[in-house]
Order: sequence, then structure tokens, then C-alpha cells
Amino acid sequence: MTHSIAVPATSLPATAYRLWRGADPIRKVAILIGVMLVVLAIFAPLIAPFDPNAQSLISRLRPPLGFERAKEGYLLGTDELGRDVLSRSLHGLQLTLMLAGLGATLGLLFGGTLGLLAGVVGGRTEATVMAAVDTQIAVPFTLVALFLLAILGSSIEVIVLVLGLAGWEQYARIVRGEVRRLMNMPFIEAARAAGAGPLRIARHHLLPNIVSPLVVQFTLSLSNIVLLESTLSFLGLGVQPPTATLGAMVGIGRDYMPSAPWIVVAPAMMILFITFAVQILGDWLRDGADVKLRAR
Amino acid sequence: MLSYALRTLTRMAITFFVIVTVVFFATRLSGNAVDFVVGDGITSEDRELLISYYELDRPLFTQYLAFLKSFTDGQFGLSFIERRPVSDIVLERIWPSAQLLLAAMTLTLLVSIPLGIVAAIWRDSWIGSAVMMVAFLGYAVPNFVLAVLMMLIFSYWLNWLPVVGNGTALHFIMPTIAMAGVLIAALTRFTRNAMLDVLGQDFMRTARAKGLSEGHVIIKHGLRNAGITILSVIGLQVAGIAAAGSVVIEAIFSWPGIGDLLVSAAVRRDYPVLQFGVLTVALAVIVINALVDLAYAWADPRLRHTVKGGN
Amino acid sequence: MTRSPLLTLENLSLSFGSHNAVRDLSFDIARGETLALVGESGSGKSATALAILRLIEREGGRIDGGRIVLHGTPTLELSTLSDRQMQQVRGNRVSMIFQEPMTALNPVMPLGEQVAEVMRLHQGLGTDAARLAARDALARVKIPEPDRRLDQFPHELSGGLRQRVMIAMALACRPDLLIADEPTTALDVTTQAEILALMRQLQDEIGMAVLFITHDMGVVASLAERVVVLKSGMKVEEGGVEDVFLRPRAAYTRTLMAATPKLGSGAPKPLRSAKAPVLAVENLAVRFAVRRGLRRGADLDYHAVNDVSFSIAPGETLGLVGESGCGKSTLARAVMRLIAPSGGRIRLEGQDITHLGGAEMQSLRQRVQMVFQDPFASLNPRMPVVDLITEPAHIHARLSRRARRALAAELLEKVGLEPDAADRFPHQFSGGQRQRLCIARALSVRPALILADEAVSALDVSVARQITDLMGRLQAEDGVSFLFISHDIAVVERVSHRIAVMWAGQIVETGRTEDVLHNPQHPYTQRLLSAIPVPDPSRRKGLQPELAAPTPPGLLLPTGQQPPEAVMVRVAEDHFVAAQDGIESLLLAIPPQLPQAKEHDDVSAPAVRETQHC
Amino acid sequence: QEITVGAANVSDYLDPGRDHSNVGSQFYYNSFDTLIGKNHDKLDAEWQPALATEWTLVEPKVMELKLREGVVFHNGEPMTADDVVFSLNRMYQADFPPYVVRSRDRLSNFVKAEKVDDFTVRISVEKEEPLWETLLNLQQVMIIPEEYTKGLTGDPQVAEHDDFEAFSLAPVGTGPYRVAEFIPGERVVYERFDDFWGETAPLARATVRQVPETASRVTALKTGEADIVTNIAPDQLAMIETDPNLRTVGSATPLFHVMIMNVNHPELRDPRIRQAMSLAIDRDLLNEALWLGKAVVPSTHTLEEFGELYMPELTTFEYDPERARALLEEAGYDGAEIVYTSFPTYYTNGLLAAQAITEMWQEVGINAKVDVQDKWTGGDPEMMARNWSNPMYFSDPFGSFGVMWAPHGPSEGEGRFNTDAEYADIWERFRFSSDTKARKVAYAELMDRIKQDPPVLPLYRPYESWAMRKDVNWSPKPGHIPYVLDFRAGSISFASN
Ligand SMILES: Nc1ncnc2c1ncn2[C@@H]1O[C@H](COP(=O)(O)OP(=O)(O)OP(=O)(O)O)[C@@H](O)[C@H]1O
Ligand SMILES: Nc1ncnc2c1ncn2[C@@H]1O[C@H](COP(=O)(O)OP(=O)(O)OP(=O)(O)O)[C@@H](O)[C@H]1O
Ligand SMILES: [Mg+2]
Ligand SMILES: [Mg+2]
Repeated sequence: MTHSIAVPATSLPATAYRLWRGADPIRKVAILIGVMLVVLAIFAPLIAPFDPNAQSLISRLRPPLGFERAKEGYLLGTDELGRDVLSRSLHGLQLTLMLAGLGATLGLLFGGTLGLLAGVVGGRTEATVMAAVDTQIAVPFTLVALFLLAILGSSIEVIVLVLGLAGWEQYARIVRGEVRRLMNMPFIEAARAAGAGPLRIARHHLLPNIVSPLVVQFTLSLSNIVLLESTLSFLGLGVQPPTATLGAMVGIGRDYMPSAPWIVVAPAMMILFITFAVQILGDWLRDGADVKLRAR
Repeated sequence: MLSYALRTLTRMAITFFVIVTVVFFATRLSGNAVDFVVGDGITSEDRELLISYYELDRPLFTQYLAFLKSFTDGQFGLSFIERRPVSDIVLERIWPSAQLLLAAMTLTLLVSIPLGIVAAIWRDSWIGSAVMMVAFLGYAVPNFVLAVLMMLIFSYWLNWLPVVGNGTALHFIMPTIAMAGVLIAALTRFTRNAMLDVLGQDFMRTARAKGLSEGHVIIKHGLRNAGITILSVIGLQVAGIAAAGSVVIEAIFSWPGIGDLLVSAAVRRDYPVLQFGVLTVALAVIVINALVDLAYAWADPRLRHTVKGGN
Repeated sequence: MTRSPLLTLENLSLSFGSHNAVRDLSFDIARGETLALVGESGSGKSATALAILRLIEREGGRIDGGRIVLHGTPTLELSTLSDRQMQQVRGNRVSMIFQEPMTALNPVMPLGEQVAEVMRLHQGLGTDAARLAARDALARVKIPEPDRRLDQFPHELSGGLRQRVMIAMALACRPDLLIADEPTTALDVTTQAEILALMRQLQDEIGMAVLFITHDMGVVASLAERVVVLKSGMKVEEGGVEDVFLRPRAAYTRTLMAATPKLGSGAPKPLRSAKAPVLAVENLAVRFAVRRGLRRGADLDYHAVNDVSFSIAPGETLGLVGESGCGKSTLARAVMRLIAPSGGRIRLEGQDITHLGGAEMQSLRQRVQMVFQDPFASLNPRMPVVDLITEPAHIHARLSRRARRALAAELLEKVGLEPDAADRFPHQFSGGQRQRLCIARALSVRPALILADEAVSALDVSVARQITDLMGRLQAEDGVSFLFISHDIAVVERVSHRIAVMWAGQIVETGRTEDVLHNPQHPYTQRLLSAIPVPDPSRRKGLQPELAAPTPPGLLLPTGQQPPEAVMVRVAEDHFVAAQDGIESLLLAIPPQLPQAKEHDDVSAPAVRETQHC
Repeated sequence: QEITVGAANVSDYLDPGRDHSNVGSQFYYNSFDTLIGKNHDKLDAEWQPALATEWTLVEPKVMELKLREGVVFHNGEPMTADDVVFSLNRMYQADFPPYVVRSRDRLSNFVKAEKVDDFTVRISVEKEEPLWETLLNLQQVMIIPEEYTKGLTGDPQVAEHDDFEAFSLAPVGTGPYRVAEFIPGERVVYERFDDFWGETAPLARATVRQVPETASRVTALKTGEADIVTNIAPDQLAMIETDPNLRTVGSATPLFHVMIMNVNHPELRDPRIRQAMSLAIDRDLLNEALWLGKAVVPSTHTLEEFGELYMPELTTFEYDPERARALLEEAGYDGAEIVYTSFPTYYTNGLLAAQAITEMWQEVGINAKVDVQDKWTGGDPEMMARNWSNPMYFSDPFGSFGVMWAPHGPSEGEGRFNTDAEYADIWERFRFSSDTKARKVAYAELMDRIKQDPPVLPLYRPYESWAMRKDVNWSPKPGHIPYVLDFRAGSISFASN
């Protein structure tokens, strides 16, 4: 039997479309930028003029075209190992978006599941989960990341894991709070009265109603993760060189900000655009998802 | 009320204990301190010698007990690296960090609450959007980029502001702004949302029906309610964001703070410092959160009396 | 009688976006007069009120045309004033009280401050003077212990008291015009009666005019001098209250009158069935753990339902009445096993279900269904109607998609909704339609018993009428039994074979509908009946409930203690009344009393009670 | 005059005895003295009286030193033979583990110091010592006060471990500056010590402050918050030079950045593979690109500072990618991944070099990868290759190559280098021959061993730079070990303008 999960009229595409129509120009521009970045990321290998890791030690630190000493073909100049900044930025964009997407998803799954569990089961389970949340809140995440990277090494997988764990407690808190709120809603009781078991309630009645706060949190954590990744790189704990991520490029390139700023400008701008677009999207979805505001 | 306080305390204690334990074992799991403490190029017998000197050869559980016991002597052991009591090291670093955090928080509140209110009131006009755009900018720039950028402009080129340490009030300007950037973005957005929630409430209409001016309605009735919601996140989110930010900011501005200390202790596996440092920070966060909770309960009359006795 | 107009509305048109909420509305209100603005939900009543205070722009609306003139010194054309000028009018010359007493007060500001604020603003009082004035204002609305209230917060007061505070606030500056937008809809009848009495009394004292917005014709009949009837934003009728009630001219007014339930217009004949009851409840009790302290003795339990016994025969409707918070919903939920009873027994079609486990209980759920109190909240907002209303059936029978569609269509037809409703979501329906969805959902498994919890309380009269008619039809066709929960006794009368009156967690009186209503025995029942406003201006009576409220037993008790047990005393055939031990004999001795007997005429202030547990 | 130095790193403790880090070397010379001094203006060793005024070999294995009279420690105590004996024996007969380690790798030939009279001490060694002066000029045997140290904790009569731990926070020496304030990892404040036995210090006060971020250090120099800043990467030099108020100085520091290889790693056991790894690296290109040509690329493990033992003529290491390819082929290299581990930031250009090296390896067909690790992995059997540095702890091949690659020395001790009896034998000749020629021959033999079965490749002498205000005259002196911040008389002055 096929289970077509209800697609509410408030589903994401519908909401997005409704919002797009009612959006002011600034938001439209921001969203267009976001879309453009994603497209750039997807086609990075095709667009990038060079191998992002190909070094050319003799032409290190060349400024972008149009400046003195610029190197033919290297639009945005070269970095400290003579690699093409443009190509690295594009590949970095791809990897960063991927890391952020995976990380945010992981956090969502992990935190969301725990939160759901806490909210639905209650009692001891809830107390345990919430104690873990409290603990996480009390320990700065940078340190958690440091430990994890130290224990597990800083391969891409581990970094995704670490980034995914960042903010799990937010998901858990949100989901648990929503679940608790929803569990008190008469429609849940109505479902129980209809004979629905816990699984059915979770899947058909709770989840669809938690989706929109989760989507908002998801967008938030996307941009958080992009920033976190750059912080890790700043601390020398990010993705291993020579692999380019935006965070790594900025984190490592910071020493060159006074002397060769072009190394940092492109990736930093990309980070700025990503987080900017994502933030606006999240804010926007929040407005869209807010029933109270919509009633107006 | 008493039982509430007791429950809160118990919960804090449990959280604390969990953190103590996790931190202890996490530090041991994350590599042998000897590799970091004594560094490179020693023979294996010397290595053994140092391992036993640093008491790292004792069974893990014994170390754990010793660690717990070190809570009682007021010094919390000797730093592997700095060779002085951990309590001295950590305590000396806490105050500068707290100062910075306080400054950043003050700036954040001063900026983001008015901004959030403006953004909420004019949510449909360009003003609201513009405010949010500016706020989002704060979120969008990695704080170290902002810090270095400011440093280049205001110190390197203009030579207006000092960059090293925390000596004078001038020293606070750039670190505070760099640290507050993200916080402002977060809190502005939060204030706006809380304010939007409040703006739609019935009692706001009541207040207007009384003939109160719009400003009065917004500040006295709106902000007072939104403030409670805002308060509840300050403890939760802000602490985390600030802790993450301080690491980077402190490094860049050579701020003798705890964030910098913890990272270097973690990197060098200076267990005693790391353990006690994390605990201190955790304790601070826990206490701040508990205070925020209390303030929250105090500010929200609905929570002031959890249960009113029967008649 | 020369009417000097205080407020004149001329050809007022209002809109929200592209939606015209009010068109071409004209009427006026004389000084000291009470004008009732009635009409179905969404007809533009609130919009009109908001327009007068010029708050409509704030809510996203607009005045498209027409004038609003406030006569007096000075005469003002409200529709053209600036916001700043309006601030002088609001709360000062025109003030307003709103429907929801909880949410209309600022939850985090002391009550005294909320009242004093108005005084400071409009009367230029200093802080201390304003506080004193606020205290007096509270005293004027007969709030007990006004001094203490100054520093309390809204949540510490019962709904009735909160509404009094609202009134105190509105009347603080002795306005010329008070707009009351459904001020009592959220309150139960007895409290409503107290509030209405108070408003009337204050109106006499202050001499202000009142624009009273409601859809309760009973309230209109007992309060208003003139009536304006709105339908879809248009005035359909205007006139003196007697004219409108007795000689309605507009068709809509006539429908409205017809739909209005009138107490005493007859109940269904009692059933004489020998069949075994569908539901039998014996000594049911429900406790909530309210506080769990560290010490043993500190635990408190709230005894929401105590020692309740009743039964329902097949095809029978038992009406369960009682004021808000008395435990009606809790009782229903316990019967459904949605909450675990702490004592007693529940038998469904003969089977004891008190302690059935999850799986066994699930299969029984199709025999008993519940229609929940709040129709919107009990429908999952993210589920399309087709899934919503067939969910119980689906859970029990695993229907295919096609079967679900077919079933949905059938159910929708049964409750009188269009088949295309199946693909919509709850928020796309009106309140009445949502209530029908809830009923449709209950019907999807052909239950033997439906627990209808305040199934019509949130609806306006005409819609409520449709729902009760629908229920009657179902009962006639399928022989469904109902437990019909409401605090609106007029509605209950119309549908119930028998009535049980609940008060403070107990059933205090039960019997055939006629018997209970015409010969109420328990003091609470008597008070309840006397408080019901009669939708007939000619039978207008004193607005205050004529009987003092009996003192309820405390229900919040340390764990282990039990509330006093009441004994049901038979006073007539099938008619039982609860009696405390002491008065039991007394009660039995006293001959039946008629509610019309006016023995308490001189008792003025109704006893006000704080209900802190609602 | 007062100055502030913005340093990339400030020590976590200050004890010349236990320390031999590049960070620590910056600090000791200002506050401590050795018995035998050195003319640091010269590259070649020219020994000078310091705390000892004369020294003579009274027996082949015993040296007698006359101590300078009137020397006062910073705490006011006069220096006597007791202090000297205490200072020396804390290393020679070490039982405080951190001292044991340092003593073992460079002072193991020293048996004891004894007091003869208040101003005469005798030092005895196990084997005849060709490097007497050199090893008495070591940072590790700088003189500290006995009574003060013993009295720091516990029993004032006994030198407990805790006394030494405490000393490292409150160091006291005889040098021209006393440490007035020391916050580990944050700052060291020197104050002129007026009772110094030698020429009075030129600065009234010098603060060395840790400013870890490069950009911050450069900015601090611009804002005037620092007068001198350390560790300027070559890439930043041009930018600083454009400022008319600033200048930079630098030198190829007597230290090698090296690449070490684990000879015992299963994939690297065949020396030809390691030779190939070595031959594939174009160190001149690294120098050209990363150091702007200012570093010095050696052909063998030798430094000019070695004096007579300086042997630039040896070609132990060279760049020959063709041979590298051939050797790989010969050895049957199977394309196994070879990981080059690098500290993230510790060495200037370290990570860049690591990335460039892996690229060069790939060029010759080595499947190379960079792995960034915060920790020291030299003792990890999994380690294949990594960056390290080999400072010149004292100006002799023994003070550089010798400390690290001795039989049973640190490298062998960590299991990534093997020696045999023959190696030990050559080593013995190199270490203890009294004839410099013989030592030279032996060292060349060692180099040949290294060439045949390479565990290490010295990449270059890095070019370390300092930047300062234009009016500050300071530069690293050729006679010092690396990184010393020498503020003694004659080392720093100010242009008057
Ligand atoms: N803020 C708003 N935005 C858009 N439409 C609104 C708004 N407020 C009310 N409306 C619409 O205006 C019409 C009149 O609403 P109004 O609130 O005046 O009705 P009412 O007669 O007071 O109904 P009720 O008895 O339910 O309170 C309705 O159709 C309603 O849907
Ligand atoms: N989960 C609970 N925990 C504690 N007290 C509860 C709980 N649920 C209900 N109560 C209390 O039990 C009492 C009865 O509530 P119930 O909802 O049954 O009243 P009701 O008669 O249905 O009122 P209304 O007419 O307002 O719906 C109330 O005082 C309520 O506060
Ligand atoms: Mg209304
Ligand atoms: Mg109810």
C-alpha cells in the first residue's frame, strides 16, 4: 500500500512561492544570490579554470587580473602556493555547502530524534536527554570539536560529524518543546481517541507540525556551520590541506590579509553571501510558517 | 520555591558532575599528554621517566579519583606546561574574558533591542528589511575576518586603536565589536520575532484602546513581554556563541582570556588546565543560565508562584 | 423620549485588504443608551467597534468611507482624527472591553498598574494618586480585596475577576461611550450573569452609553434597549429591543430568533428502554498530581472528578452541564481512557474497560468516539480533511486510499459538507464547518457512543442549531448514544433525554431533563438555572443570579486525603440529588422548590469566588 | 629606555636547565650567565670569561674553574662556588626528570662538579672531553642561586622537585636583567639589574608580550604598541619595508627545518624509497618560493657555525628527480600512500612546505598526502615522514645533528632510526676524538651513513625575521643559538633623531 504523506497546502514549495510573490526586492536579490551560489557550487568542477590544488610555486601570491604582477588567466590571483584563487573558491564553495548541508542534516537527525524521543516518551528518557542538552550548552562547542577532532582525527567524515553535532542541542530543545506543546493539543488526544498508537502519532501528527520550526532552525544552523567551519580552520582544526573549503581559505589566508588580501576576499565574500542568503531565507520561512502572522 | 531551588541545584550539580567526568575521559582519550607536554625527540626511557613524573602512568581510575580530589585542595593541581597551580592560571584569565563578554553583551543589548523593535514594527516596510539586512551582515562575516578587518582599518591604517591586550578602555572597542557582531545579529532577530509575537496579542490592542501613545504601548507593554522571551534565550544561545567567539577574538587581540587559554590547553593537552578551565566555563554557563532562569521566573509573574496553595 | 445622539455612524464602510468587512453602515447611539450590535460571526461587529476607536488600521483594516462622529464637548469627527488626537479619545471618552479577559490584560504587569496607567494618562494623576484611583476603580467593580489586587497579575485571577478588571480599566475615566465586544462569551453563565449585572449597574451610575456586541440573543434581550442586526457587513435591521424580538422584519433576524435556543421549549421524551446501557460509569474518580514535593506531605492532588456514577442507554442522550472547570471534559476523557481514572469502573457495552491495556483498548475505540471541545485545535492543521475524518476508520480497518476517499465523501455528505472539502485543510473552514468535521471523524467508525464535549459552545446560534439537528438525525437514524457536554443549558435541554449537573468534580443532580430543569433540587442547579439570560425582552428579570453560590468543596488536597463524599438522594423517579451528610435529611424533608420563588431579592452582591484551577 | 617586544610566543616557564625549546631560547640570555662566555659577534667560537674568570684542565678529565668574585644574584645573594656546584650538579647528577632528559642528550659525559674553595670549582668528566668550553657555555648549565631555589618550597635545605618547578615561575639569575614580572604564555618583563657584574644593561625595562597572530604583531608595530616584533614570515617583509618608519632584520638561523623519515615503517624500509623521497624535493625551489631565496639550502647536515667542522663540501643531499624515479622503480614502489605529517603552525612556512613537498613527490610518482597534526608524532610507528627542526643547541655538529641522531639518542629512542655497532663506533670517534681532524673524518662518515640510509633531510636554514621601529638598532647576533633576544650591552641601541 502506498502511503502518500499529506502534502499540506503549507508545504515548502508552496510557502516559498507565496513568499516569493510577496517579497520585497532586497529579499529577492538575496535569494537570487543564494540560488546562484548553489548553481556555482554544483558546477564548480566545470567552471573552475584550474585544478584547485595545482601549485605553481614560482607564481605565488599574484594579485587578481588588472593589478600589477597579475598572472595571465588567474582571474582572482593566486594564493600562497600559487594555486588559482578562483578555482579554489569554487571548489571550496562546493565542499563548504556540502559540509554545511550534511552537517545540518546530521544535527537535525540526531538532535531531532533525541528531542522527539524526549518529548514523546517523557520521564527518565526526557530527563536524560535534557541533561545532555544542558551539558552541551554548558560546554563551549569549540572545545567539543577540539576533543572530537583530537580523538578521531580531522578527516572530512569526522568534520561532518563534528559540524553535525554543533547545534544538535538546539534541535533537541526545539523538537522536544514543540512535541510537548503539541502533545497537549487536543488533536493529538483526538488521534489517540481514534486509536492511533505512538508511532502513528509521531509520524502523522507530530512530525508534520514540527517541520516548519525545524526548517527555520535548519537554515540557521546551515549558516552557523559555515561559520563554525571557518572557526575550526582558524584554529587549524578544519579540513586537511590542500583541500579547499571557504573556511579553510579564509582561516589560513588571514595572515595574508594585510599583504595579499585577494586570497581572502573571494572566499570571505562567498561565506558572506551564503550566510546572508540562508539567514534571509530562514527568516522568511519563519514569517511564512507563522500561522498567526499569516492570518493577518 | 525552596523545593524549586533545590531541584535546580540538584540538576546543576548533576550537569556539573557529568561534565567533570566527560571532560576527564575525553581529555585522556584525545591523545597522550606526554606527546604534547614533553614534545619532540626524547628517548623511550626518558619518556617513561616523564610519564611517571607527570603521574600519567597511574591507572585511569586512580587519576580520575585524584582529579576529583584535586577539587578539594583549592589549587586543582599543577599545569603540565605552565608549572603553576591551575586555579591561578584559570582565575587570572577569567576576569578579562568576563569583562569582554560583559562589554559585548552590553553593546549587543544596546544595539539589538532597539533594532529588533524597529524591525518588528516596520516589518513590512523597507526599514524593517533594511534593519534585518544589517543585522544579518553581522551573522554573515566570520568574526575573525571582521576582527582582522577592523584591525587593519582602525589600527594599521588609521592608527586610532590599540590591538594588543586589554590595558585601556580603547582596547575594548574592537574586540567588543568583533565579538558582538554575531550576538547582535542573533539577538536582533530574536527581539524582532519576540516583538512580532507580542505585537499581535490582544493586550496590545487593549493598551491602545486605553489611549496610550504608540511608543508607550510598544515599550511598556510590548517590550516588557518580549523582554521575558528575550531573556530566556540570552542564557542559552548567547553563552555558547560568546564562548565560541572568545577563542578567536582573544587570539587576535592578544586578550589574556580564558577562551585562548582553553584552546591552547586543549591543543597541548595540558589536562589539569583544560579540565579545570572547562569546568569553570561550564560552571559559569550553568550559573548564568540558572540566574537567567531565576530572572526569567522573577520577570514573568506567571512563573513566580509555581503552585498556589489550595484554599 | 428625545434622543440626543452621542455617536453617529454615517455610511461607514470598512475593509481588510480587498475584503469588505462592513458596507454602508449607519446608526447612532444616544447618551446613556445600550445598543446591541448582533449578527453572526464574521459579520463585521468587531470591525465596527475597532473602527470607532480607530484601531482598525492597526489590525490591518481601513476605513473606506463614511463618518464617525462623537458628539459632545468638543464634537469630534473620529474618522478624520490623527492618531495623536485619537489617543485623547481612547480610554477617556470612548473605551472598550474585549472578549478574552485573559489575553486582553498584559500578563506581566500588575493589575493596579494597568488601571492606574489610564488615570495617569487621561487625568494627569501622579503615581500615588493614580494608584489610589485604581484601587477605587477596582472597588467600584466590586472586586473583593481591591488593595491586594493592585499588585496581583492577571493569571492570579479567575476569568470573571479579570473581566471586572477590564471593566474597571475601561470605566476608569467615566467615558461617554463604552464598547463591549462580547465581554462575556468566554465566561460561564453564572459569571456572565454577575458581569452583566455589574455593567448595568455601573451604566446607571455613570450614565454612559454602551455599544454591546454579542451574538447571544439572551444577553441582548436582558440588556439592550435598541438592537442593530448585521449580516455580512450590512445592517439588516435596527429597532427597539422589543420590536426586534417580537416583530422581526428582516428574514435574517427571523432565522436568528428561530435558531436561538430558549430554555423551556421542550426536551426529547425520556426513553423507556430496557436495553443494557452502552456506558455505565461507577464511582469514577480522576486525580491530577499537581505538585510533587520533596517531602511526602507536600504532595498535592487535584481531584478533578469524584465519585461519579451514571449510565447511558442505547440511543439516549445524556446532557452533562456545569460551569467551566467543574470537570466535564476530564470526565469525558477518563471515559475514553485518554487519562487514567484513579478509581471507579467504566463499562462499555458491558465490558469493563477501566484497566484495559493499550492494544485491547484500541480495538474498543471504534465503539466510542469523542468530539472535542475546541474543534480547530482538535484537527491536525497539517492533515487534509480526507485523512483527518477517516483516520479512526483507517486505523481500525487499514483502508485503501480509494476506500478512504469514498468514506470521506460519504461522511462529508452526512454532516452536510461539500465533497470537495475532502482536499482542504482545517484552517480553510469556518468554526461550524470544523465542528462538523469533528463529528464526521467520530462517525467514521460507526460508534455506539459519542462524547460531544462542548460541541456547539464555540459556534453562533444558527450554526449550533444545525449541529444539534445533525446529531438528532444521527441518533434517529443510527441509534447513537450521546454524552452531550455543555454549559449552555438551553441547548442541552433541546437534545437531552436526561441531564446530569456537575459541580466541583461531582454530579450533584441527575434526572430526566424536564424534572431537573423544572424542579431543580441542588442549590447549584438552582443558581445555574437562574443565571441563564432569557432571550425574551418581555421576560427580562433581574440580571444578577438570584441565588448565592454554594461554597464548593476544596478539591486541591494533600495526597491521601479525599474530598467529602456526597450521597445521591432520590427525590423523584429517576431524579437524584447529591446531599452532604448534614443536610441530607433536611433536603429530604423540604418539599420541592420552584426556581421562580424569589426569596433572595435583597441579597445584593453576588458572592464572588476565585477559581484558581481553571 | 624601555621597549616592548611583540613575540609570537612567550615561554610557559623559565628555567634554562629543563628548557631547550625555540621559544625558551629567546629569554635566558638576558637574565642568566654561564661560567664560560662567548663572543656572540663572531660566528666562530671565541670563549670569554663570564662567571668563571679562568679555567684549566688540571687533569685530563678534570677542569678547574676560578669564579668571578662580586657577582650577585638578582635577589641580592652573592654567587659562590656552592651556587655553581648546585647549578651544575642539578644537571650532571640530575634526578629531577626534566633535567634528566636534557642531561642525557648532551651532558652525559659530565660526572660532577665539586667545590674547591669559595671561588674555585672542579668539574670532572667520564671520557676526555673535546668540547669543554662549548658544553660549559650551554644554556642548560647557566648558574642559578642554590639557597633561593632550595628555599622555594618545602625543606629549605633540600632541593626538591617542587623547588625546581617553583623556580621556573620565579627565575633568578646573575644576568644584566632581572625578570620583574612573568606571566606564563603572556609576558616577560625584564628590568635592568643594577648590580650586574658586567656592563650595565642598556634598557631600563623590556617587556616581551605574546602576540600570537601575525597580522596583530605587524599592526602592533604600526601602532607603536611594540617596538620590535618577532617571527615575521618572509611574505610579510615587503609590506613592512614599504613603511618608512619600520625596518626588518633577519638572518638564516642556525637551525634546520628538516624532513624526517621513519626508517622502520614497513613501506619505507627500503632505503631507496627514502632516498627517492629525499631526491624528489627541490629545496632550492622551496627556498626561492617560500623564503624569497633568503634561506640557506645545505648539501649536508652542516652549519657555518661549526667552525672547523663546517663541511659544505659534502653532498649528502641533493635534488635529482630522475634518480628518484629510477630508485622508486628499482625498489618496486607499489604506489602506497606516503603521508607527510606537519604541524599546523609551529614552523614558519612549515605547512606550505609540506604541501609543496607532497606536490613534488607526486611529480616523481609518489602517492603523497599531507596530514596536519597538532601533536608530535615522531615516536609513532605509523609516522612515515614529517617536519621537524634541528636547532643548533651549541655550535658543534654534536650540538645539532649530534643531539638528535646519536646512538640511543632521541631519534633511535623513538624507533624511527636505527644504529649499529659500526655507527656507534664512528659516533664515538666523532664525539670524543681530541683531534678535530679525526672528528671531521668521522662526521663525514656519519653523513655517508645517512646518505645511504637516510632518516632525515635538512630542508634549509630558515630565514627568520624581526621587524622594528626604524630607530631601534637590534639584530640577531651570529654567535648565538637560534632566536635569542639579546638585549645586553652592545646588542641594542637607539638611533637618536
Ligand atoms: N485583521 C483582519 N484581516 C483580514 N480580515 C479580517 C481581519 N479581522 C477581521 N477580518 C474579517 O472581517 C470580517 C469582519 O470581522 P469581525 O471581526 O468584525 O467579525 P465579528 O462580527 O466581530 O465576528 P465574531 O463574532 O466572530 O467576533 C470577517 O470576515 C473577518 O474574516
Ligand atoms: N492535566 C491536568 N492537571 C491538573 N489539573 C487539571 C488537568 N486537566 C484538568 N485539570 C483541572 O481539572 C479541572 C476540570 O477540568 P475540565 O477541563 O474537566 O473542566 P470542564 O468542566 O471541561 O471545563 P470547561 O467548561 O472550561 O471545558 C480544572 O480545574 C482543571 O484545571
Ligand atoms: Mg468579533
Ligand atoms: Mg471542558
